[in-house]
Amino acid sequence: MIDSRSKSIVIWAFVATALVMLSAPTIVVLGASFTAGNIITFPPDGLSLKWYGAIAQASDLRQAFLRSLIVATICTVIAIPAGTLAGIALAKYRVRFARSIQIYLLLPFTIPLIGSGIGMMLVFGQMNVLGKLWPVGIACCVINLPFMIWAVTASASNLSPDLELAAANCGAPPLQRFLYITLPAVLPGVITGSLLMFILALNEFLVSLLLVDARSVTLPVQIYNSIRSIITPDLAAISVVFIACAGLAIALLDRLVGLDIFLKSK
Amino acid sequence: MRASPAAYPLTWRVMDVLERLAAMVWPSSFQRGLPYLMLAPALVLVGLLVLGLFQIGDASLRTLDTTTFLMSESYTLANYQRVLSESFFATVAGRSLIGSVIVTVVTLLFAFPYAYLMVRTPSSALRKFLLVALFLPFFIGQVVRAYGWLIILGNQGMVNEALGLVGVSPMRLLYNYPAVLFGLVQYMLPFAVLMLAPALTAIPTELESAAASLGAGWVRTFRHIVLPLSRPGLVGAGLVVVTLSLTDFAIPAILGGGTQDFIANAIYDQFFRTSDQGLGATLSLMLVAVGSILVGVVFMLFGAGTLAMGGERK
Amino acid sequence: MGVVAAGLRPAGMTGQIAVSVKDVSMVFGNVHAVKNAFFDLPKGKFLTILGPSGSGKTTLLRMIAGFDRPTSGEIFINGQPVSAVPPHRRAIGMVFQKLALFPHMTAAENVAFPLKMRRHDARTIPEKVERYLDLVRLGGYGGRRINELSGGQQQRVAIARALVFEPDLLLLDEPLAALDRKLREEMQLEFRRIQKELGVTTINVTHDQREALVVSDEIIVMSGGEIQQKARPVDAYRAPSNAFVANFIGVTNFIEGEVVDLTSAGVVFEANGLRFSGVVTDAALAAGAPCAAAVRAEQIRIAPKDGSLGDLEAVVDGKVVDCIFEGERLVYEIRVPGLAGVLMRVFDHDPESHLQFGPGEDVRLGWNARDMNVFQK
Amino acid sequence: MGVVAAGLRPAGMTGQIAVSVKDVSMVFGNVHAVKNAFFDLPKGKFLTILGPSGSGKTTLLRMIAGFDRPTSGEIFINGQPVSAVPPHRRAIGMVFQKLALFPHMTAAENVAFPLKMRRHDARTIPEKVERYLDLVRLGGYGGRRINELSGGQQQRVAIARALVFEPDLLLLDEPLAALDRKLREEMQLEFRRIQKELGVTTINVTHDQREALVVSDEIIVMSGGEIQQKARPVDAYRAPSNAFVANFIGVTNFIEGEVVDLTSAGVVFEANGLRFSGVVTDAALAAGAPCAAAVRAEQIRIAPKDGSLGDLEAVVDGKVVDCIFEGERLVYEIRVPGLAGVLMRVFDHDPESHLQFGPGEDVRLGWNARDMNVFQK
Amino acid sequence: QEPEKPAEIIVRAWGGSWVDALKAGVSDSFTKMTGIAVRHDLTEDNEIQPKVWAAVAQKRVPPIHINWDTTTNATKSALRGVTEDLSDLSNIKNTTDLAKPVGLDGYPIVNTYGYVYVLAYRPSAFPDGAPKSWKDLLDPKLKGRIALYNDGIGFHFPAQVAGGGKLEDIPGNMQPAWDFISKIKEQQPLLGEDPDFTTWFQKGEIDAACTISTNAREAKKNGIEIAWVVPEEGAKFDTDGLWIPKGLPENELYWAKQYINHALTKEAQQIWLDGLGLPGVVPGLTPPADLAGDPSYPTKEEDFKHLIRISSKVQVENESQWFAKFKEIMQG
Ligand SMILES: Nc1ncnc2c1ncn2[C@@H]1O[C@H](COP(=O)(O)OP(=O)(O)OP(=O)(O)O)[C@@H](O)[C@H]1O
Ligand SMILES: Nc1ncnc2c1ncn2[C@@H]1O[C@H](COP(=O)(O)OP(=O)(O)OP(=O)(O)O)[C@@H](O)[C@H]1O
Ligand SMILES: NCCCCNCCCN
Ligand SMILES: [Mg+2]
Ligand SMILES: [Mg+2]
Repeated sequence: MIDSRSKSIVIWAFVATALVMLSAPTIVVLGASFTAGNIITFPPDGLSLKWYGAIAQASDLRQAFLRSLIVATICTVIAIPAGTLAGIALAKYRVRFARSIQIYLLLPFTIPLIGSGIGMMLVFGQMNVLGKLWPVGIACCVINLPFMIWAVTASASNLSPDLELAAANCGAPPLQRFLYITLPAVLPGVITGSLLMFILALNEFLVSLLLVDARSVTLPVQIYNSIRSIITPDLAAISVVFIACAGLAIALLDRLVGLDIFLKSK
Repeated sequence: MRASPAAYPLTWRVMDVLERLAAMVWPSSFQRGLPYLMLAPALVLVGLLVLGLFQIGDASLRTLDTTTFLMSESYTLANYQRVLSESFFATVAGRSLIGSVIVTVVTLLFAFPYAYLMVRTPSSALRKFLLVALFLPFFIGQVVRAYGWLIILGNQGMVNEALGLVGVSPMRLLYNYPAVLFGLVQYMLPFAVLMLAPALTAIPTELESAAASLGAGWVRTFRHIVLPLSRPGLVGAGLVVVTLSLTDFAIPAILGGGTQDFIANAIYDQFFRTSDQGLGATLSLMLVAVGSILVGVVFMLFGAGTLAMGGERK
Repeated sequence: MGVVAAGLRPAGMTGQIAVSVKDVSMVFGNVHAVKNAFFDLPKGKFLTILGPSGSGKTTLLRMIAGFDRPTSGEIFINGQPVSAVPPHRRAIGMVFQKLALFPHMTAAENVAFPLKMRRHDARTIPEKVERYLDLVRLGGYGGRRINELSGGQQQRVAIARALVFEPDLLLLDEPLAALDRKLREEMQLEFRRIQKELGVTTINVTHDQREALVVSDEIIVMSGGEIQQKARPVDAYRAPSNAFVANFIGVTNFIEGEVVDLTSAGVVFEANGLRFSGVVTDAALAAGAPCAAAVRAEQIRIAPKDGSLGDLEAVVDGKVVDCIFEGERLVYEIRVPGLAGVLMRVFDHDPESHLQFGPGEDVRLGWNARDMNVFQK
Repeated sequence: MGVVAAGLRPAGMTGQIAVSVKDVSMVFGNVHAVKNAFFDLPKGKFLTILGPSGSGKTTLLRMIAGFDRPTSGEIFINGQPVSAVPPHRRAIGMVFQKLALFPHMTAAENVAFPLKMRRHDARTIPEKVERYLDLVRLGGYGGRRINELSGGQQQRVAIARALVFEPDLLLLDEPLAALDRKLREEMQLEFRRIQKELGVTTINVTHDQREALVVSDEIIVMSGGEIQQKARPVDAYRAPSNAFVANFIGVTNFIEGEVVDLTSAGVVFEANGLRFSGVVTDAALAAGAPCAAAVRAEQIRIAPKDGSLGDLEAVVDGKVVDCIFEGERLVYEIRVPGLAGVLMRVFDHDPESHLQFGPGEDVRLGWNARDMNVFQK
Repeated sequence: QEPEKPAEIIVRAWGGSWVDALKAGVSDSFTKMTGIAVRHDLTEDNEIQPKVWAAVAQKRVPPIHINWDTTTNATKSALRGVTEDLSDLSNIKNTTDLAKPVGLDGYPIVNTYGYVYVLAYRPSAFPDGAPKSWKDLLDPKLKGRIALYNDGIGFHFPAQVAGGGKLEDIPGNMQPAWDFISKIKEQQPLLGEDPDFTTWFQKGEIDAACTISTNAREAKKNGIEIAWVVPEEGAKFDTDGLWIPKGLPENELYWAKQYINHALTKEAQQIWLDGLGLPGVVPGLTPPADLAGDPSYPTKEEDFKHLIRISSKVQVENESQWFAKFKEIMQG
């Protein structure tokens, strides 16, 4: 399609602005992490890997990162079945009170995180499970669940009901029908959703703050707590390590399923 | 007699057992209940929040006694009265509401062309680049990101320095209302783009060609064709952006320079600074109410958008 | 219209009954999608349900497949009520209108799926899959993903998948509608071949009359949810039971008139002052009633004005309005003033005489009384 | 194959040229979707581009519409290069393969859209919309939403929308492919009627040979991105320029052999020891070269074994393999042992003789030398 | 005999130089002495409070053993009854008055040192010499270049004086303070927390701030150009303390108490408070060299004359309102 020049200009103007908006802090932080100086500056004040050395030494950071990974994994592992089932149910079936259920399922977004955090602190407190990591994982799952549900509905609504009937016709009983046909068909949505859930859980701070104790701090909480007087470039270095992990994960995802799935509702 | 494993693989045996279990747990005569069974885990998970809301609801009906720092034994509506009467809360609520609406509009304004280009570009390299650019900011914590902004937009930051070169004296670009809105837009942009993309993908390119052949320039094609047809995406993305920015805490705290509190910041203060859980609970509940009503109104006016793409239902 | 389908059932069928549809109706809200459908299908036969869009074909097929339960009536497969068995326990192969191939599997995986689900001996599966892919002429394509196959190839995968587990019954819902003409006509012959080869009882749904005629042992013509006729293709074409069927199958010209005389041997009717005689297949026709007489475009002979048409019983004069070249034949559109200006379509198949008459020319048309079917109007 | 399209242009065309395609090619990556297309279309004519799936029809049409820029070559509309004007400034009406109706508008709003966009006098718009909805026989349907219309009705909305602003040029991309046979054949005639009524220059894309023959003034046959032939329908059918065209249009039987003698009057070739003569429209045919001779199913006469076939020049004996009832005609599939077992298809149009021969019966086939086109192989 | 030793005890502390000092002065030597590891929980004091309160209310084991807290916050917890009594600690008798919480019975908390909310400034922004009065913050050239804590803590009382009011009127009439704060609001101050101030000084965003001397001193150590004064109106003096939440197992409570007891030894105090640069509650500590004579390190009676001390009871009972009022002005 031949696009008019003015259309390209306008669209690119918006996109370029958006790109700058999105990436500027990342680039600055990335550059600053290699500074040889003691403060985060850009362009960096000399080049060195000393802050990477510093974080490599910090075992508490490593442990916190590990815990964050665990929390994010728990969150994702719970979100996948819960969100997938709910998304498919909402997209494929006529559900009574669907609108109310949707408002209910959006509660995680309409309740401020502090409210969610306090609420869950009290609930988990009552259950006497605070201090463990799995409640944090569940909490991260709950507060971001709408993303998972949304991603799955977006895929599932384009799923033809004939596909399941065809599977039944092929002799597949209900469970295998679901596992072998329905699930693979909504897989792009499930992957998109899981990735978002994982990332968001990895970064979750406010709610985790209320649910962890000193023995179970996660990385974002650890970072927040450690900057009580002065912010040093080790934080930039941590961010870069994070970005590198993310980049790796994204590259892996691209290899496995192709990034284009995010753009398809089918 | 049992067939050999080659004839009857292990996975089949496992599946047969699972299938029998599933049939026991949920006999096919319960078919009608199936969607509700499928919704159950999500409903239960969100139910944790609802349990929390009950606790918060209870607290909202009690006042703080500053001689003992305990909550009153008896129930009262005093907190609600305070919230509704003190102008401070009205200021903060107004700022959050207006802010979240502005943020939603601006975010969608930028997310739309971004998603459009990402979906429509024939170059898969560009598409991947745009997608990666969307995800990476997630990985820089709020605090560090704010520091990044300080380096760029601070009084002695890169932008002001650049402006200095053309003789403009440094100006305050951070720690005000626009900075908060800007931060929220930046934070929300990836979510909005990701939610818009499937909706835009669903619009056939041919409709745009058709509009062009019928005499519509691209602007009018956007206005009359693409925009109306991407409504499910816009509604879905809009709902997410408006609710998340309305209830956000971190960005007003970090980029507002302390003077641009949103409701969530006021709630934080009550819970954490003045130990007045009653008042904090009241504010939380009212925010939930406002948010849910907003969502309900949007659902009524525009449908549920991509949050539950209508599709062909069975 | 409104022939009682039950009355059409061939009496004293010998073969075993595979499908028995007993007075089945389906109502959606206020839409009566299927009304009192009643027929039996013997084992090994190929039945086509033919009808225009919205006539209830898919609804009927889905009930036979057991996907939807009839509002009233009952369907039996091999003597067992369909509803007694959950869909996945039935030995029914189905090809869906939109194919419903599993997009995340290869062609071979699609074909293997029913075998795995039905727990055929795992060691024999690859060999069976290959055999059926060969059968639909897709040997060597097994490894392709569905979206790497052309429309016609996808079609054939769907057929292989429906056949591979050797179902008792094969259901086809307009499986060829999406293909282009050339490919569609090839696939119709393919269907015929495969069905004969395997001998599987088949019900096919289509709105393509040619397909119905070419592939079927029996045709059911539906309209508005009702079965209009059930007959062998030749019979449905030669002896349509009412005007709808006559019009829907073939290119048909209608002359409207009033019945003058009705005997067992035939009918005489008057149209615009002219008298014609014809034959009756419509049980509802009555003396003195308005009628519509149908004559096929290929049954009409065309001759020059005042020319001779031999021993043809009905002869009218007309003027050529248009002549449409269709390659293997020419279609004349001829206005007949003697019949209140009715427009008649006539085929000219003879390549020798092609383009003999041009628009505006006066011509003479004639046909045999036995080629004219007279129906109640 | 590989006729130079330029050579096919009718010399000394009188009418004004509406569309001029000058040596246009389009390359996608390593796919040569259109190769050196070269033709002119006079004002007011109806041109059909016919070809199998993937032959480059849509690509060519989109370039004419100005949606894509040719890799090389240039297209002129009314003497102006297409690329000089952005799509929305052109007076081109287009009906898309998938219709591309605006689903959020009613039928009337869809039709009104081009008028609004082109800033026609707002007061006249409702009246124009109504007029064009009437033209496509949709009067009274204006208020319906697109999804409340049947496929055929949607089709007609798309046509009204493309015509309502009185474009200089109408482009149609397989607009009938999705319709069922009966409706499609009706719509083909409708197209013809409307185009004649308005006199708009039209380019239609299809893979349905019947449609091409029925509606067009001119046909371009494409294959593999190349124009194979440009001719009037009758000429394309009667005198195909190569084997591809002969095979793609009509039901054609091929006999393969070797050219024995090639004169301006005709060609003699040998197949399996038998000699046949035929006519030549393929410029590439050479003496001594392998050839393929085509004879249409309707040109072949069938007679009982040892029967007489009058003065037909070519006669062979065969055995009926299958006879397929198509209603208005019967198709015999006949195996000819004398021609290395080639399977020939023969139409029997005469309702009198229908079903005269059954499978297994020995028959005799014959045809005229002038009905046999011989092509390079 | 001594109860069983836990593997570790958790002490909530402020991060950065604060926790470094505690570790060096108290925790490390405690571990050396007892073999019990000390884990520092760096949750903010404000944020740990509801967690501890909820734990006690739900009768759970609290998430920390010892809370290092502002005296005001600690007093709230004490009033709520969630703190253990520390009166029986042997080292309490060696402490000055400062250690004793005001308005509370016994020692539900014990104060460990005092600190001052000074006026920190960037010398280059004050070419005519250090600011003398809080009113100097009203200088138009400082518009947009000053910072306060986001609840105004540390600033309410000096503002009362700078606004022409009397300290005795606190809490009855604080209008002068609010009037002065409203004027400051016109100066468009930034509001933040400890790390913000450091960052802002570092990045040239502000020239003056009301902050704790410790933060200013830490910033200076990191090479940031900064100095501080106690202006003529005075500066708020306050204390921090240590306390133990209720609900710990007996043995852990015992060892938590031992930790606090250890924190009150002269040796521990000397190192800890050298790190913080603050005066302790054990007599005979030596001020760090860089702070000798510094007004933010009061040692003698007269040093305290420049400092504003308001009883923590008054503070505790009214702080919520003060914070609310401050917010109302600043968010307007
Ligand atoms: N689920 C449904 N709810 C309401 N009406 C329905 C439903 N399914 C079908 N119908 C209606 O029942 C009638 C028959 O539909 P059906 O799909 O059986 O037609 P069909 O003969 O298969 O047509 P086509 O050739 O277009 O596929 C139609 O009028 C249709 O609108
Ligand atoms: N955007 C594109 N990128 C790459 N290849 C393309 C593109 N568009 C078309 N092609 C290829 O060019 C060739 C011609 O395609 P085109 O769509 O013109 O065929 P067509 O004749 O319209 O076929 P159909 O009848 O199936 O619509 C095909 O091989 C197709 O795969
Ligand atoms: N004694 C250390 C106090 C540090 C408290 N920071 C001040 C926070 C004001 N909200
Ligand atoms: Mg159907
Ligand atoms: Mg095409």
